[in-house]
Amino acid sequence: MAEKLIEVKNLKQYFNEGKAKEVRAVDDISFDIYKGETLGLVGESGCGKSTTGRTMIRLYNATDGEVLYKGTNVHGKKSKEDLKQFNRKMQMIFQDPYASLNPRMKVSDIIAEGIDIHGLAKTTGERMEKVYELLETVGLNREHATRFPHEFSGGQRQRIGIARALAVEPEFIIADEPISALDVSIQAQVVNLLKKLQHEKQLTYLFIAHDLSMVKYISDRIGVMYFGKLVELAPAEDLYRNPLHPYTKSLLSAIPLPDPEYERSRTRESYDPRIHQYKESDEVAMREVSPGHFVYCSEEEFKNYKTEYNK
Amino acid sequence: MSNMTEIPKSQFEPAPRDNENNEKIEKPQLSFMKDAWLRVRKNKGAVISVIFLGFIVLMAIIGPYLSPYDGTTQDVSKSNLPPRVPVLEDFGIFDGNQVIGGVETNKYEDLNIEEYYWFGTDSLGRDLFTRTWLGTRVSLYIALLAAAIDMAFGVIYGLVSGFKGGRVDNYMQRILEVMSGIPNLIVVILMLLILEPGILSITLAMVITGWIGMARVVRGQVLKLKDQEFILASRTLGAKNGRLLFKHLLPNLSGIIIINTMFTIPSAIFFEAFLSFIGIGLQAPQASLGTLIEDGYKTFQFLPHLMVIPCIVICIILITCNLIGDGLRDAFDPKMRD
Amino acid sequence: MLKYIGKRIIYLIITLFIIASVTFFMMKFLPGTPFQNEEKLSIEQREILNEKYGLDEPIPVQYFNYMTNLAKGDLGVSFQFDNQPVTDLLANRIGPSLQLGFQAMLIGTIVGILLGVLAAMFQNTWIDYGSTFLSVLGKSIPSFVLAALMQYVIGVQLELLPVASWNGFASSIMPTIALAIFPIATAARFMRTELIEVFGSDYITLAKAKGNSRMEVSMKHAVRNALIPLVTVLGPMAVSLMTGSMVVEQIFAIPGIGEQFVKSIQTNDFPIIMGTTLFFAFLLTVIILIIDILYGIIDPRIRLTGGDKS
Amino acid sequence: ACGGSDSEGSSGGSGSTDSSDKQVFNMIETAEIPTGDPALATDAASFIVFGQTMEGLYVLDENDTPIPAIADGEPEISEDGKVYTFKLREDAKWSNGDPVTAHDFVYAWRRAIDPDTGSEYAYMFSGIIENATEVMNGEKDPEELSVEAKEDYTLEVTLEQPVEYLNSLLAFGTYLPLNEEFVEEKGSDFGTNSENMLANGPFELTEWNGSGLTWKYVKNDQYWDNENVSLDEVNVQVSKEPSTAVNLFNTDEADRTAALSSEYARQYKDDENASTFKEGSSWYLKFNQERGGEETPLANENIRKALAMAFDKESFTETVLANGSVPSDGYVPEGLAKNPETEQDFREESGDLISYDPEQAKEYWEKGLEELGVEELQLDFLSDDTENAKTTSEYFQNQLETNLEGLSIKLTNVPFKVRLQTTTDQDYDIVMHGWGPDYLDPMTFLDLYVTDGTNNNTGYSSEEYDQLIDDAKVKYANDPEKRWEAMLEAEKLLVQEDTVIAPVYQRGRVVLIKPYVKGLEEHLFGPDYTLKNVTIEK
Amino acid sequence: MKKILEVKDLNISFHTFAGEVQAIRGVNFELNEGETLAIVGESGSGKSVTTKSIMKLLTSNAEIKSGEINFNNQNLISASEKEMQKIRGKDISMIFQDPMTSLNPTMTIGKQIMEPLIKHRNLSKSAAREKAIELLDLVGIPKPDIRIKQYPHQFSGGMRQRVVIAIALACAPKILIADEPTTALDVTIQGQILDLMKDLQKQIETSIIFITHDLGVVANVADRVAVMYGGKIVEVGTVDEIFYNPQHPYTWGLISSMPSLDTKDEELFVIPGTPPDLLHPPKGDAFAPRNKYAMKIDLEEEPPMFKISDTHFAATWLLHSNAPKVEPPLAVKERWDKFHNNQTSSSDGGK
Ligand SMILES: Nc1ncnc2c1ncn2[C@@H]1O[C@H](COP(=O)(O)OP(=O)(O)OP(=O)(O)O)[C@@H](O)[C@H]1O
Ligand SMILES: Nc1ncnc2c1ncn2[C@@H]1O[C@H](COP(=O)(O)OP(=O)(O)OP(=O)(O)O)[C@@H](O)[C@H]1O
Ligand SMILES: [Mg+2]
Ligand SMILES: [Mg+2]
Repeated sequence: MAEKLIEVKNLKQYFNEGKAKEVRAVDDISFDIYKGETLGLVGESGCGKSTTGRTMIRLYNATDGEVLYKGTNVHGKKSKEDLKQFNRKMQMIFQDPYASLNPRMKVSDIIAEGIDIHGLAKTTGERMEKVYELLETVGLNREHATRFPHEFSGGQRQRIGIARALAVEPEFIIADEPISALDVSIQAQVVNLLKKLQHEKQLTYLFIAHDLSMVKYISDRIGVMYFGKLVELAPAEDLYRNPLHPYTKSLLSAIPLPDPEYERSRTRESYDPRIHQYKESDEVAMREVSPGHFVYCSEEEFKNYKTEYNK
Repeated sequence: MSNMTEIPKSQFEPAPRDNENNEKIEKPQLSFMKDAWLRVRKNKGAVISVIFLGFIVLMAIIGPYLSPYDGTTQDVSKSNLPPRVPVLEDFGIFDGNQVIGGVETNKYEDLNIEEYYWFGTDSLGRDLFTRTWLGTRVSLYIALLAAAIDMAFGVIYGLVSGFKGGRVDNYMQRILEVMSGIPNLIVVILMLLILEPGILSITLAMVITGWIGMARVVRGQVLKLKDQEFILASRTLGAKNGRLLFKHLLPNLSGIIIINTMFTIPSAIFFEAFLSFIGIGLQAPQASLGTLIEDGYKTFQFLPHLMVIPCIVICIILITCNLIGDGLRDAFDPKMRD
Repeated sequence: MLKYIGKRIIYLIITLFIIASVTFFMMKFLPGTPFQNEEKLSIEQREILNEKYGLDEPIPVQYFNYMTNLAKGDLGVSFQFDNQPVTDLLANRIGPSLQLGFQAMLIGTIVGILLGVLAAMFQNTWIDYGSTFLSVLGKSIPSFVLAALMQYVIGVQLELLPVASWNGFASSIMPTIALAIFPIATAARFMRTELIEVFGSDYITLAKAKGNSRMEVSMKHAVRNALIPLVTVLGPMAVSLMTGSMVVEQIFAIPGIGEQFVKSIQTNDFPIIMGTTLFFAFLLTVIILIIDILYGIIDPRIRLTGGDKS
Repeated sequence: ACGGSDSEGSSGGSGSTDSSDKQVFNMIETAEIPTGDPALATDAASFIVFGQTMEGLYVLDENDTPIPAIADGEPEISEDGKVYTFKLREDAKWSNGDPVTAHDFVYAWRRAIDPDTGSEYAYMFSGIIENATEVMNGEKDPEELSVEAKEDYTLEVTLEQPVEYLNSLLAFGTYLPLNEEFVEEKGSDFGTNSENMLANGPFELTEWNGSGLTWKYVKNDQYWDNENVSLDEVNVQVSKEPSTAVNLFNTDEADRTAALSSEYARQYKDDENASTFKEGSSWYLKFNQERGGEETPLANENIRKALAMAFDKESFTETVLANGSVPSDGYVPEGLAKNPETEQDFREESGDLISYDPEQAKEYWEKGLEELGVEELQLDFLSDDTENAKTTSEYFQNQLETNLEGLSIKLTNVPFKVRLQTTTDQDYDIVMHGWGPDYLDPMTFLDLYVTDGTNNNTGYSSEEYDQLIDDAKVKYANDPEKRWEAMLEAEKLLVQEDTVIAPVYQRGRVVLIKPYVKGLEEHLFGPDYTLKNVTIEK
Repeated sequence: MKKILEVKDLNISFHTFAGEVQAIRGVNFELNEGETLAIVGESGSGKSVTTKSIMKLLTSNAEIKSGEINFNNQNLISASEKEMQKIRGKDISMIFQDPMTSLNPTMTIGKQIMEPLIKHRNLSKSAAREKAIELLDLVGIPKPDIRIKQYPHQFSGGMRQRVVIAIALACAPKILIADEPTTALDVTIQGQILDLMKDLQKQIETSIIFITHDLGVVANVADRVAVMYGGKIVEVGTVDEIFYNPQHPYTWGLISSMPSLDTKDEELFVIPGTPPDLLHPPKGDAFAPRNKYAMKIDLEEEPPMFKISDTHFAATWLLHSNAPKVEPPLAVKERWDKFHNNQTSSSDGGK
């Protein structure tokens, strides 16, 4: 897992910059994603998870910072051809199974859109072959190709969305809350599918979600975001076992689990950002508490975290 | 539960499973439009309206050929006759009787006129039946033309404005604001004075400000749609603007475009009638429903049929268009609006 | 808020400036002179008159002159009504138009809203169909037909109200009704659509769940929310009522501005055309501004933009 | 006719229990008063107002004959017929009490002709009064206009050349006197509302705000002849909608309507309240012989004659217009002028110059087509969008196309201003044209068609015609009989021989008037009517 | 324990343009005083319709085909609109899923809270205001006296949901129906709201029907749980019975498709297929097509409710004496084991 596929460096995304209603949706975050891994991104609603994902895939132009894909900056000036190539390598799966499929297009056209744009099929026959193949890959069947999105259930739609992303044979997929809008009983279908595909096609994922149990299940490493900042980044197990940042702790303490006994005994911790009491002089940054486990902290906190971790 | 034990054991064998059918969709295939049509069909008002409107359109096409008279032949000796219809006259209606100055007269009998004018005749003795349908034809033509131009222009403007967004949108909106600040009647009247009079210039004059509404609606919808995830998805696949506009946005706008057009048609017809009243209508001998009503209106106290008949036709067109528009809106709405 | 209004006023001035310019140049395309007995004037006479009224100057100069006068609030003098300043003419004529427009607007929106509420509350019953039919019918009959019919039936046959002329409230009743039909129809249809949508929203269900009766739910909760989109169409509607009432004004012999305006166009009375256009445009933009402010009053979500967000 | 009825007339024939003895007359007009300044007035509505509120040297009597008003009897005329000396009546007063003097005329006329005033009727002086043309064109000062107040009540007017019809001009609005002090005091506000006006006639205008749809005339106590005025008050309501006017009349809110539209005239023509009057305007088709520098088919005389004979004027006026208009076979309208010796009407004497005759028309048509070497012709028919113009056009289209084989007519209905422009540009084939008199003499019609006349616009140019007109104007200026002859000949040449124009009708009007309204005088020139002698005999 | 509400054999259909949607097909349950009953089930299974029918707030195209809803010895189905208006907001009140849309955007928060107070408690305006401030304070909104004059858009999502709760609690109702009250909220806020509801329940002793499809939430709040599928309740029992001894294959699916914090590499259990089409409900068990354990009889006959304990029932033929014993998914098995261990160690597993 040594090869870095993606490096995000000091990425910033401000909306309405300079205006009164400026929103610092993503405020100077850095992290790497290794080839073949799944990086989970969690955090409360509105903390900038989607924006991070969308900026990485160039749906937004970054205010500042860079995103390196295999060492080349995605956000730099690029030729049309480069862009096209890049569009094939990085793909996205969206949250809302209803809004993410064009209601006026047939499933086959939706899935084949990438094929059409990139000219991946020479004949219509070949195109349809690919569509059928993709449909079967995501567990649907051929007859579905001629149907319209509104005839499908949420889980099926989400799989169509996955098929669409897979059509251009990407290496890296950003999954922005792909299961949040699905029924519990359907979520597993999608998660299983994503896992299966990762194995088969050596895919790399950025998995955005707020359901921590699912994130933990699917991710190798997890980043926790709070108000546009990445506050903790660690291997999944490590994060759950040794959460260091108080926000992470509060988040973990709040996850409801399907276990009445546990629920009866749970205590929630609340997080108040004021507890940090950073001083002007403090240099607040990501620091590596143990190998691979980063926390956003000041020098002083860093020491405390270290001792706490090693306990 | 009493008979529970009586269930044979064989019933408890695993059911035969066909995994193939797991994801099967039972319902017959339905395209979006078909689905909408099904909904419209449930709306009685809209269905009846479609039938009525269809009838009017049909009459506008074939009506003028049904009557033996051609609508332009004048015979001033047979002017201003009331309606008279062959079979109905036996029932005491449409028998050519009219009351003038409190006295019931029958001009047909007085003047020994053998012919039957179903809708009567106008002041130059022309057959009103033929003229009504010719007028309907012209009115519909104007309305359709106006709606088509409105549609083309408004949709493009709205699309560009909404899709480009940012500064372009801002400027285009300012332009719209200025345009809508100009009272449209002024523009229409000035245009009609400047342009060579005729159907086309009337239509153009009406369209000059007419497209603004369409542009607004389309822009609003585009703004809403362009951040939808399916557009983003297409972008991440590397789609160019052309594709986004024509493959994704336009088809999704079709609903509101159709609805809006359904409402443009009646307002164009209505506006043309209004223009006739202030004397800047069509060129003679062209007649539209508007000019017919305006003509008839002058004498409605003595010769009501001259006004009432075209009035009924215009009302039917306007009412049906509105109801169909409503029906369509209900049909498209659940998915289109929020 | 003040900043917002200031900004809007600047827009308003720009808009008026553009409209003035566009109209000015458009008018110059009008055929013929503004002189009443044009036909009887010799070429020389025309030239003398043109000189007197500054119409012989190059169009850009005329434009510049007009604009500088406009900036001073001088709209010039009418040709049709010799020596009458356009401002006086507008002042004389605008009263009845505004009064009628206002009355029609008031009645139109109140009756229209009621009809719309009834239709929405009893959706898909005969009340709904009746109200829909009435309002569409009202929209479908040309206003001159309706006005003339009313005048004949109510004024001549029944002698209930004065046939025409403009003195006192009684003489404004029929024209008001004739004008109000359109806003009634528009408001009713708008209200119905919006209300039906509002009725489907969660907060209405919650209002019902509190134990409110249908009427209370409609009146206390739904109507105000459904009004918001209606407010946007009220502006243009108000202006078209006040200005587009020429038909009704003509039929009921009301000294209003609409009827005057058509005539000024037909007689090339440039100063009046300009003056009236600008006035209409001003009215329109001001009403739109007012409506935007009104919007904020009805919809608290818009009220506090940019302001404090406690 | 009612001149004899003294002030008793007001109470006479009462019968009904008039609570107040006030004589009130309610009437309807079709247009607002555009101005109260006689110099600026151009249209019927204003001239009607002046007809009631002001008097010039002359006024028209019920037979449209000019009779002295402010002038005290007939003037003294110099030998050469160029210098007129008027004695003015000394009892005439303005409504503010000032006397009406010769200075008022001098002031008013000089003001009217001053280019700074911008009078559109200034040309009414041109060619009539000495130096008028030069003043009008800014070459001389207004003071040089040859009109002088010799004494307070003596006015001397020098003409450019003898003018047969001077009296009728002196009755015209532009020749009215003005009170200098008052006018100067009001400045540009003069005549902009009833406060800013003075009357010297039977009535004063009141309650007119400058653009309103209602106003009043009230009896002018300062009027020199006010004993003979029996009306106390006249209420005027403008209604542009014919149906509204009729409705007001039928509900007794009005005692007289303005001219009815054709539709109403047709219905009411046999009504007991209907009254028909022949107006002074003549309507005819004008044929353009030259368009865009090229001869049109209408340059062919046979084609013109064919067209002029190919429509049924009788049934046109009867069924299409039906508003009291009468078919006309000549150019100069009936009732305008009489033979100075025989008193015979010009129209009557001139006779039917060209009549409806489809057979003849066909012959001319075929001949014309042959000469042109074509079988078919397409011609534009230009017309207003007023005066039932659309129906009119349709009627003519139908008539001409039916009677003349191979003819197709394309209709263009345009607003008045556009029609004028198109006519001036000679960008038409046939136009429906109407002309009203500026004074009571055939010349007001005839001189239109001299070569390059401002309103010729047909490309017609005939030395013979020019000569006849010039003779009538100059050579025979002092010889009424010869002059008359020349004019008769000119009309014949214009209509019958050259058929430059095709007469259609003389316009008439039908109004509804209550039978108890007596003594209303209608005119075919100047104000449409005068109310001085009206009495209400309920 | 006293029954406060009893729903018997409820059948509800919707008349739509496509035909009759049989949304509720024979639902039975009861609610005891002071308890929290959670209803879980996938989207479209009829949770909301069931609860809306208790309030009689169904849309006009709904038809209650049969059944009884007994509250306070009164069958609400035959109650008049007037009577219902007295019950709504006073005896039974409701909290909706989306805090963003369930408050009237053009009315101040205060007015919205005061409304039921004035209506049902006949309080004067000022008294109602005082009470409203009290309520806001109770649900933990700071500076309630200022907040009361503000509009919903000035509140964050979590605060709005508290306001909605305050409205629902205004008249101390006997039954509180909460239809997915926390689905739209963040986990942290969700936790606060859940705690708040539990607190308040203790204070005013109300019974709660809590709808959700989040089993974690159910585990947290519920005393008893009803599992719905395809317009029916397929399993009902105490929270421990449902979580540790589930019997219906659908419940198995629900529980085991959620990864626990230590599931890692094994595939998640999946319920394949799509929910039944209620326009044409299948013959037999509606769940059968998606049920790995389906038997022939499932395709032909609907299973009755089998009793597992006094409080625990499930509608699956697997509980029939003739049915073969099947192996539940691993996760369920682990739970079973835990349950049986518990059962043997201590006899009272419930509260
Ligand atoms: N196009 C935009 N313009 C302005 N602000 C935006 C835009 N998109 C997002 N934001 C703001 O940026 C912040 C981060 O939004 P983002 O959608 O990334 O959050 P998120 O973590 O994905 O939340 P969720 O869990 O609700 O999806 C929010 O405050 C949001 O309001
Ligand atoms: N107004 C309606 N018209 C037609 N069908 C309806 C209507 N309301 C609900 N239904 C149908 O009734 C069934 C049950 O809906 P219900 O809203 O109770 O589901 P739910 O279990 O609450 O789902 P969710 O978890 O999505 O809220 C669904 O199939 C739905 O389509
Ligand atoms: Mg997001
Ligand atoms: Mg629900």
